[in-house]
Amino acid sequence: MGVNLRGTMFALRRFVPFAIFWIILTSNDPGAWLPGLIAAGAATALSLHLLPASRATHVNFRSLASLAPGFLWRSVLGGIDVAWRAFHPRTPLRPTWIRYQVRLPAGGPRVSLGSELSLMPGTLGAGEDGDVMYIHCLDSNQPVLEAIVSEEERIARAIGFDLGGARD
Amino acid sequence: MAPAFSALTLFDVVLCVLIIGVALCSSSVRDLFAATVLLIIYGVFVAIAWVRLGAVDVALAEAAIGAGLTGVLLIGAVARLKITESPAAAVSRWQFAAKVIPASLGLLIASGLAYLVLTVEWRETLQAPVLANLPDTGVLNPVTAVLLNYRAYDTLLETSVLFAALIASWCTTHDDLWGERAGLRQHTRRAGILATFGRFLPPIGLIVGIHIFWAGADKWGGAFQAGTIFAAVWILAIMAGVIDAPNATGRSIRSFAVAGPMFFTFVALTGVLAQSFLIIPVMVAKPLTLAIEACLTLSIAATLMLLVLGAPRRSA
Amino acid sequence: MSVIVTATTILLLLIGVAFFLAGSMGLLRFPDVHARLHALTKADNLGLGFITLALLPQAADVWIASKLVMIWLLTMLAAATVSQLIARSALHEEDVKQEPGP
Amino acid sequence: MIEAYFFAATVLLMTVAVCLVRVLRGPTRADRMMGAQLAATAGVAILALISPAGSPAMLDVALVLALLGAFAAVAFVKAATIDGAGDPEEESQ
Repeated sequence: MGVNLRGTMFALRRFVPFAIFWIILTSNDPGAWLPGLIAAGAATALSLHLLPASRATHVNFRSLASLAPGFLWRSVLGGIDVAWRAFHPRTPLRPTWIRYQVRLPAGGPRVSLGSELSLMPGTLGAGEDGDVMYIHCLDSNQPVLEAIVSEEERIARAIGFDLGGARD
Repeated sequence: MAPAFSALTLFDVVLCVLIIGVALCSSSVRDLFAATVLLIIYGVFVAIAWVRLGAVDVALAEAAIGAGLTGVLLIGAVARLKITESPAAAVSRWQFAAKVIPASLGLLIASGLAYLVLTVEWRETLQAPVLANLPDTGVLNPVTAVLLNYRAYDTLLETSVLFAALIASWCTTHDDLWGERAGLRQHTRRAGILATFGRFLPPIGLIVGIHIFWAGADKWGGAFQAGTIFAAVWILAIMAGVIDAPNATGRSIRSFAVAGPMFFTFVALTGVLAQSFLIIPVMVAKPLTLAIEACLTLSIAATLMLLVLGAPRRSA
Repeated sequence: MSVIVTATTILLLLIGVAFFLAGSMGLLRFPDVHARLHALTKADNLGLGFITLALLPQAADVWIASKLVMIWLLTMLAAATVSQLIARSALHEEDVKQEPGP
Repeated sequence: MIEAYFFAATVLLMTVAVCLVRVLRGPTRADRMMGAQLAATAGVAILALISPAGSPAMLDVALVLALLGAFAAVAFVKAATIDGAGDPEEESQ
């Protein structure tokens, strides 16, 4: 029973966003609610098949929403930074690579870290090798390492993951 | 009323110039990979052009096929060709002819069409009768009505052609590989970027596809567009190593591929009992059309997916 | 009031287009694959974001507005993920070995 | 306002046109691929900008492009691996 209830909760946590997505797609047409039920149900089933619910996929939407403004602001800074360099007559770049020991669990969290870094000023995620993430930096003078560490900590907090205990 | 030269006209002119420019670049560039990328960009531009012409159904198909699936197919094809650049010195007379003949044929057809379009007097089009008889078809989207009712012949034959293409592609399978999974055996890093992407995006694509299918009955979209979207996310999940590619001997994938043409043919034949071949009675038009559309969507999705993956092969 | 809305829309449009221009400039002017990827990923998605913002006040209803935001988020998600794959695909041994890293 | 949208959309078309230089010149395939990525993102923006002049259906074209625009790049990174079916992340350094 307890397992069933947890399973239902996991399914609902995916069903609701999918249903909202459907309602937005159809401009909340009441005639589309029935196919919407089927669509969101099918998407939930597919999603649970491809990505079974577990601790690592358990995302707290409220803390995720609290991340959004800061992330958007940093991506604006990232855009301005790269635009300035692109328009500058001498394109000031001092490219370098960083090999970063990731502490986040593999899968979604690490991919989001890479994606967010790719939108932030001066960093570009380039995948991993073991637990080492390759990060390309546009300018070696920028304080990128601090930015990477704090971004990783923010994501860890959002998914309720303890970074300290992750490594031996 | 409207100014002679507005931003809308400017946009349309620039778009037309770019479409022709990209088409010329794509067909004349020597590097095959560049030509493929240019063709993808061409697909994006053409989708925009269809939107500007008000043909949203066609634009959806072009966006899904031209900018999406064709890119996947052609990039895979280019990767299999070992020689990508022909040496500059080896331009023989025959190679030159091989370029000139299709180019002049294309020019001839294009100018013939342009002559027809510009000289024909458009006194009466089929638009009025199509709209007048729309209630009898069971759907409100005139494009779907034409495809599944007025010109059902065309659509039935088209889906059969698609199915025939699939069989032809299966025929190229090497004997000892028959019964293996379609295409190469895909492998990815566990929980890597590609695998995560392939687990996350398909459900979203499924909802978008169902939306396009559902809207196809009454507004825009339809079986072909939705089927292409399903095929694309299916291929993504396979390329990401999340699910296995099906094999041609599998019973479920075969019934998927054949469902559309078979159900369509069944309806066409039962029409004979009522009135004549391929007649959809008005009373059951809506459920029947939707059922045909659903079966066609499944078949198109499965067939396109299998065609893009290709016959089973072993990595060298 | 509507003057302010119009002015804001035009300003946002200009910013959005400017970011797209920056993306193209970066793609043309930056010296190597990875630097160009920076320009493409950051500038273009931000440009699309500003254009989405510019379109929001003109949207017919809240659903159309939400759909615009969805389209932007979907593009950004796909582009940011795929840019990592392209970056990795273009990564060669000698690139990373030159820097000891932290 | 529609006029302003179309002006913006025209400039975006030009930015894609400028990038054709990168597609033609390369030098690597990844460079050329980026041209397609840019065209997809700009295409989404253009479709969003010209949709107020037509029907909301046009936004669905933008949605499909947003969903599928990145797929060609996925096919590209897969094709660029050693056996053509791998994952760039797998290949050990």
